[in-house]
Amino acid sequence: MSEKKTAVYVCRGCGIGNRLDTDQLAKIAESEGKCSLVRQHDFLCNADGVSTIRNDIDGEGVTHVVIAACSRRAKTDAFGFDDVALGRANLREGIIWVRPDTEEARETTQEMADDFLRMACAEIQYIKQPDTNQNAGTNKNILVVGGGVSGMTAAIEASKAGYGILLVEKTGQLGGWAAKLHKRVPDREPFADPVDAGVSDLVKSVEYEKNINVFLNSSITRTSGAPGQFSVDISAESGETVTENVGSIIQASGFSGYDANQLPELGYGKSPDVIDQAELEQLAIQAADGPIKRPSDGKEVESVVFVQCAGQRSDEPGHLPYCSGHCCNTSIKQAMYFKDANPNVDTVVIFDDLRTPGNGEDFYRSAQRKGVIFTKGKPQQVSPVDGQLEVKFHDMILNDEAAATADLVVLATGQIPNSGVDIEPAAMQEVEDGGGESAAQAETETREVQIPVESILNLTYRQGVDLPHLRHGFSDSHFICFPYETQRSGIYTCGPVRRPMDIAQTMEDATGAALKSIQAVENAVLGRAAHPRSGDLSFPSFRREGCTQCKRCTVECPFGAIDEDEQRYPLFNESRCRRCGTCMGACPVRVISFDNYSVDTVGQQIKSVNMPDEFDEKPRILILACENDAYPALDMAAQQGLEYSAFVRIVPVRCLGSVNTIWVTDALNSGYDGVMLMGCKKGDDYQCHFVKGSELAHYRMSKIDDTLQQLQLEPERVEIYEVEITDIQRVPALINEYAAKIDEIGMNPFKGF
Amino acid sequence: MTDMVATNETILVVGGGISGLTAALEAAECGKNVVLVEKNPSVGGRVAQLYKYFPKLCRPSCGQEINLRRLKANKRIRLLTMAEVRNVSGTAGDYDVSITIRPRYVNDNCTACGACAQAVTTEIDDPFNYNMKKIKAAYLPYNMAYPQRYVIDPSIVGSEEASKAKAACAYDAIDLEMQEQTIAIKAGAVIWATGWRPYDAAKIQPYGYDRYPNVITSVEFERMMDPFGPTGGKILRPFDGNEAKNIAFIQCAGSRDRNHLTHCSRICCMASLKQSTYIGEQYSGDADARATIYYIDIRAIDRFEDFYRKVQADEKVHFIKSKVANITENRESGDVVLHGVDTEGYHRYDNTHDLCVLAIGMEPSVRADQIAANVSADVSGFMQMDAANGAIYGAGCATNALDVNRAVQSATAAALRAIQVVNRVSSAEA
Amino acid sequence: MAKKEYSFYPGCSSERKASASNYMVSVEAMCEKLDIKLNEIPDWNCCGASIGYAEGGELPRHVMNARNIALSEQNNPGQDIVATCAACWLGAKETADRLDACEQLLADTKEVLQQAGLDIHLKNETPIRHMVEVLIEDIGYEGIKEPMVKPLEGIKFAGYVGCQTNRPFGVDGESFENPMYLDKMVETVGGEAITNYEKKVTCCGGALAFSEPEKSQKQIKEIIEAAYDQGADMIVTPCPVCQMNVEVYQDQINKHYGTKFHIPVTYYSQLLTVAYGGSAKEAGLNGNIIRAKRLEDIAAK
Amino acid sequence: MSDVNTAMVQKYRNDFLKEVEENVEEGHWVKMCMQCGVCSGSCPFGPHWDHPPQEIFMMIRAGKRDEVLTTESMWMCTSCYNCIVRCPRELPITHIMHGLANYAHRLGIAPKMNPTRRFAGIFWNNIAKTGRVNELALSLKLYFMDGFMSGIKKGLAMMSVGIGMIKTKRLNPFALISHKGVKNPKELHVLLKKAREIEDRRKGIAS
Repeated sequence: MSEKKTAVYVCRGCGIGNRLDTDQLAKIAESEGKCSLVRQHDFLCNADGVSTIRNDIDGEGVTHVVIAACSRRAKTDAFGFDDVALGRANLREGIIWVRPDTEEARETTQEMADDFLRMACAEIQYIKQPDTNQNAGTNKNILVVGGGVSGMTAAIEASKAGYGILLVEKTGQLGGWAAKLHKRVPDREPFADPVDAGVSDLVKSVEYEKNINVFLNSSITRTSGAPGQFSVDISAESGETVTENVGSIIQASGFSGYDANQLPELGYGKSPDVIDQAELEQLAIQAADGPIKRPSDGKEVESVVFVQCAGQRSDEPGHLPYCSGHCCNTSIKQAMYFKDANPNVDTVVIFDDLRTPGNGEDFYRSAQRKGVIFTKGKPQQVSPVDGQLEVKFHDMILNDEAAATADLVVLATGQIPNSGVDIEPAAMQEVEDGGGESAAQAETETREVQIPVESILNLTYRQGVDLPHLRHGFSDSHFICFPYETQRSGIYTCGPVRRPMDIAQTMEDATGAALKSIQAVENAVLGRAAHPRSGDLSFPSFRREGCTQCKRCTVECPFGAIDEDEQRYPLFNESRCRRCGTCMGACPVRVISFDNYSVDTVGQQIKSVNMPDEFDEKPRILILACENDAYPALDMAAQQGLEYSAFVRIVPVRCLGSVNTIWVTDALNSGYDGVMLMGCKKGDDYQCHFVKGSELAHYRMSKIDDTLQQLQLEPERVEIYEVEITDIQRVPALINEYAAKIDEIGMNPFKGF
Repeated sequence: MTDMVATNETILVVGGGISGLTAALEAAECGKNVVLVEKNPSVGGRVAQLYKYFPKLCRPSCGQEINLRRLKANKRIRLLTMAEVRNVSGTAGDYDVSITIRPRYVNDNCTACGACAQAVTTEIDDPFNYNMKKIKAAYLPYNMAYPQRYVIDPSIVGSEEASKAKAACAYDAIDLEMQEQTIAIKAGAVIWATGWRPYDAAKIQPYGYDRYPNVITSVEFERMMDPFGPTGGKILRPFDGNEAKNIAFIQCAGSRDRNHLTHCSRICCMASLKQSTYIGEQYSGDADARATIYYIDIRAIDRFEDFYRKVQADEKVHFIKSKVANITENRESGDVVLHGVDTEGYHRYDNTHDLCVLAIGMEPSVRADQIAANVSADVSGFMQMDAANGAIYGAGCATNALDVNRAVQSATAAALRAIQVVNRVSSAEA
Repeated sequence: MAKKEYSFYPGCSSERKASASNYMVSVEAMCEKLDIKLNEIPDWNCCGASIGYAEGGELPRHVMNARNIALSEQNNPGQDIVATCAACWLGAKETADRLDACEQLLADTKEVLQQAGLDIHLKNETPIRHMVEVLIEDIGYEGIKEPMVKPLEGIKFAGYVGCQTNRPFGVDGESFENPMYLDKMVETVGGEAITNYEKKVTCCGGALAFSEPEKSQKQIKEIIEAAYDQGADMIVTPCPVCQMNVEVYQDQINKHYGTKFHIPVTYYSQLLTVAYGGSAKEAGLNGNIIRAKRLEDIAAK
Repeated sequence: MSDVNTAMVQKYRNDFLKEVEENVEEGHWVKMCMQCGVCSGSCPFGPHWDHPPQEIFMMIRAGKRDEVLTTESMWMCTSCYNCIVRCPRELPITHIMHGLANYAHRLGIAPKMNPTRRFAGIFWNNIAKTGRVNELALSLKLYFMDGFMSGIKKGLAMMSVGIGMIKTKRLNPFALISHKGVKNPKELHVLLKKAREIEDRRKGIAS
């Protein structure tokens, strides 16, 4: 890149010109901001203003641009110059819209603007247009782990888009659970009868797609690398292992059936005629649309009872707390097996809530039409009684104790995800310890107390061998708007390993996951970040010589992007990185930085503000605001014309996780009277888009108290808040309350030192 | 956001709700060119009108902010607002699409400074708030509206008011001469994401939505919770503006019913469970505040069950297994009286409530058998996958009654199906 | 307006000296003014009424109605069957629907009718309609207004539609819970309608008036109470069963509940007849046990 | 009659639902109930039912034959059709109730003294006799169904009503002699007899 040239553009539109002394701002830019080119414009975002900037870039060789106008969230089309380093000083939403247009307010408002401009100039000096990552991978093939419906679908769909697929299945054949089904629940009009499971068709298309390379009787024994450059060991039962390179990974490891032996009260194990839904499918396949015979003596079944929610939706030890979603429709389908073969077979479904969402309702009606009886009841006991089975249950409608006798009882048991090893306990442990030596040991401890589970991916990642689990062992996204959000970049799960699912949902899900895996490789080869900072070309770099190997970064990275090399130095896998800056915030010696976001880009802004001395009675409050939620809330407060204190100086941060405590201590040292950190909700239902950012910030700030005590500063000088994007009224209120509090406790004694 | 030219390798996405937005972004972030068509003045769709999401009770605008940032940053997406697809003709990989664009009367000079709104006095119904509120006839549809650009309502164009607005604009952003225009574009594949609409509650006559002010729909209740909504974030009874504390929720309002929608709308159970927590949120510690949920089956499938159990544990929330027979009104107090039988033991009830919220059913906002292209529809009017659809793929609630999470999955899947087609086109042309 | 002709099924209660004879009188006068010609189905029989099920069962009940339909098809071919009594209309329409829906039932019915040398075609060859449908759909509100010479000014009517005129068939485009046509009719002829009359479609318990009097009279009490509460001068209804029940038991209800009910219960046809300038006698007002004084006054003007 | 009942018990053993589907008017709809309870909540006489319609459907499914056929509940139906128009599954509930009542009556196990059952009988015979209702005969018959004295009592109680009707020419005091029905009642009797035969044959009720 040619030598650096910074230009500042001060807009006078939207009332900025009337409310602020823009000449003074221009002067500040020239003198203090050391900007060679400074222009004012009455309407910067119009065609003329934009072309002025464009010409300076093309003609004057401007490389760094500061736009002093509206919020960075506004007018992004006009100001979208992505070939230069860009900074925005928020004079509109950040200042004039939140300040009263009065004489007495004029001075403080102008000071606010002066500082915002200083901050923008300071920041731009330390921003570099990111270089393209030298270590970006180039492999666009996709590994699919699991040969069931979800795996095959993902493989086929990705292959149809022209990508090479490695499909690894641990058994000897493709098909998974669905291959063991007689038929499946219908997914289209008229939603009336069971339909062909369609597995053979899937298998055919897998064979047909020449881009798909299938490995049977194989599993993944090692996975390392990053999007665009994963390296995986695929080991066959035979013992031989091949190493393959892929660009991204889809984990379609499916589910295991719940072990009905844990339900003796429902007669399982006491009579061969008490079976689960999977076993009924086998009987149905044997019957081949003819009469289904019961296991005990091969007698044709004349009456069958389906017990819903068997070992599910229950707190009892060994039961599943959740609902497996598909079982109601599955029992309806299976009842139809009987009715379609012989309408005289008594089929009773005992349910609590019948859950057939969407067009499942049509399927439910169809079953009723066929004479399937649905009884709302709570099953209590199933026991063999002279050659038959007696199902004792509480009839919730007639409100009495009832019993049904049947030749066969089918238990609707649940799905348990094959999500591999639960790495969370270890990880949590480390966060509490703040990383360090105890980490490894904590990990092993928790491993020991765990029931041994086979790892699915055997990741060589420092943070564990499998994907983090969300709840009840499912490896799902935590986000409602972003179902494919993953904490291991380039690795996506799909199908029942994410959430209990039926076949139709699974196929939809697998197709979605296939897209994300394609997106991952396409971005990886360009060195671009994946969601939520999609398109970001920056990546973390660190000064090895300064590093103390404390491992905080490797422990705290929410995405397991950082490993350790043989000398236990952090090993950054740029393509796994999501650019949240959590590592940067974690580093006690501040050796980690991004080209466009670093300890300096923020630190220098903080230092750049003009600090009035103690007797001016003009406190300065630093606000570090999460750019995803708190900062937009501030913008929208401005839109609503809500006012807040002129003493705040606001710096948007990528995530509170990126906040390095040095910023806070420096701020206090340089005379700020208080620091407000505004981040997202933490805890179980956290809303931080980088998982732990807000939580880590709270943890770090709790540690900062000691420092404050050493400096003999009140703990109130640093406050951290959980702010939602909708806190449009609350945020200004928080600010004003805090300003008042600072007023109470008085000025920071360190001013002027 | 650009004005790139559409070709056979372009993907057309119809609908700028969360499904369409997702489909467009996911495809564009795979390097595909996308034209995104939205009939309203801004993107966001129904989720933008929600207060919280179940089961996390997080804020829809939080995810929207991220999607908007992705949209603003992406040069491969061309967004057309106030635009509707009139016709789609052709075959997979080669579609001709005609799109009409209604005049916004505001060009992209607009800085969203709001001067026009201050100048105008005429007020119109606010569709964003289901017409429970009035807004100026020069307006920004909502706080996070994108494009962040005002709209002049056609009703004032040609009037004194319009010229007042024009005069107030310092940036020559108001163009009252704008006309409706029809444009023709090419597309290789189409993603149909026109979403859902609430079933017409007035048709559910026994519940008297058209007769009793204190019978409202779940979508209207959602708007009440917004601090910038029609009631300033309070739960107020339309009858007298008093706070409603004893609130009834009626499930399957229009769903699972041969007189209305035969399908189950899937989301309504979770929506009411979610909304029952609003009551705790507004009246925490208030013994009089209670929610009563009248249901047939609570359909909180998979991990949603966790949320159901959480709500069941809340002593403010009561469940009655009953389809309410009918509602009457106390003329003096405006209270609504729900009549029916608790089917668990057959106890008759005539329960008085401050407010009744109908968990209203979901129907496709455009029936697939009525869209401007030839696609297969199921009996409820949702688009169903079919070879005959060519490269027109449904996404989100245009294909089924879905919650947000499933809608986004569906949209992501649709994006890949579209990509498969345009990739075939490009490899053929390469 | 060209003369409209219909095949008319009057029903038992409308016979001379039967409980709804005055209804019949007013219907005749009304049709006269509206230029409607009613051709009575020769030798029609009772519809069996809803209560008929208990002893009559399914097929015999349908046969009763099928016979009427057959007679109409035979003697008044091509004419819609029109009934003035809710029960008659419902019974006939129900039979037509069921026989059209169920081949077995149709075959059996045909077999039975043969005994009387009758046959039945159905398939909606002769639609079975209520007189109010004829007024609303064939004449239209405009047409209803046309002959009006004496608007029923100042009289407040509680329009009591009742059950069977309203359910399960009802009138096209009207709601089961809140039908508006009766109110519209009242307003059309200048009366004041209590459009949100609470008990509009509440059952009067007519079917059980004899067997479970105290239960049905409780229903009636509420119906009348609501009418008073909402300031009605009189009740108007399209149904002879409703009319009779709501009118004739008021004394007994007063005795039982200590109320002072004395509210006239009229037929829409009486309203129209009076509005059209008909005399009290033509309007059958002399047939009301509780005299509709204010209507009579207008008629006398 | 009750031997017909035992015959039915024999025939259907414990499958009461099947019996209802085959022998009761619209009985095949019973299985379609989705247990929402809207019918029960909609019935104007609901409070007087021992078992509201939905419960009856559930009892049928649960095989509670005697409870269902001997209950007075169905006899409370006023044929107001509220249940039918509100039922989300379009069950013809009114007709099913009628059918059940009729079936119980035909089997001879319906509650003997239920007034509606008795009135219904009187009413049907009244219309079947001449083809049209004879309102006077009907009311008199009704009052005297419990014997002469109580008849006089009820008659007196209803006197005012009767007088009012006569005064307004809405009740014919001489109808006992002067009432006319259809031209050829005999023919009608033939039809009804034939209809009854066929129905009994279909339902396997020998009479």
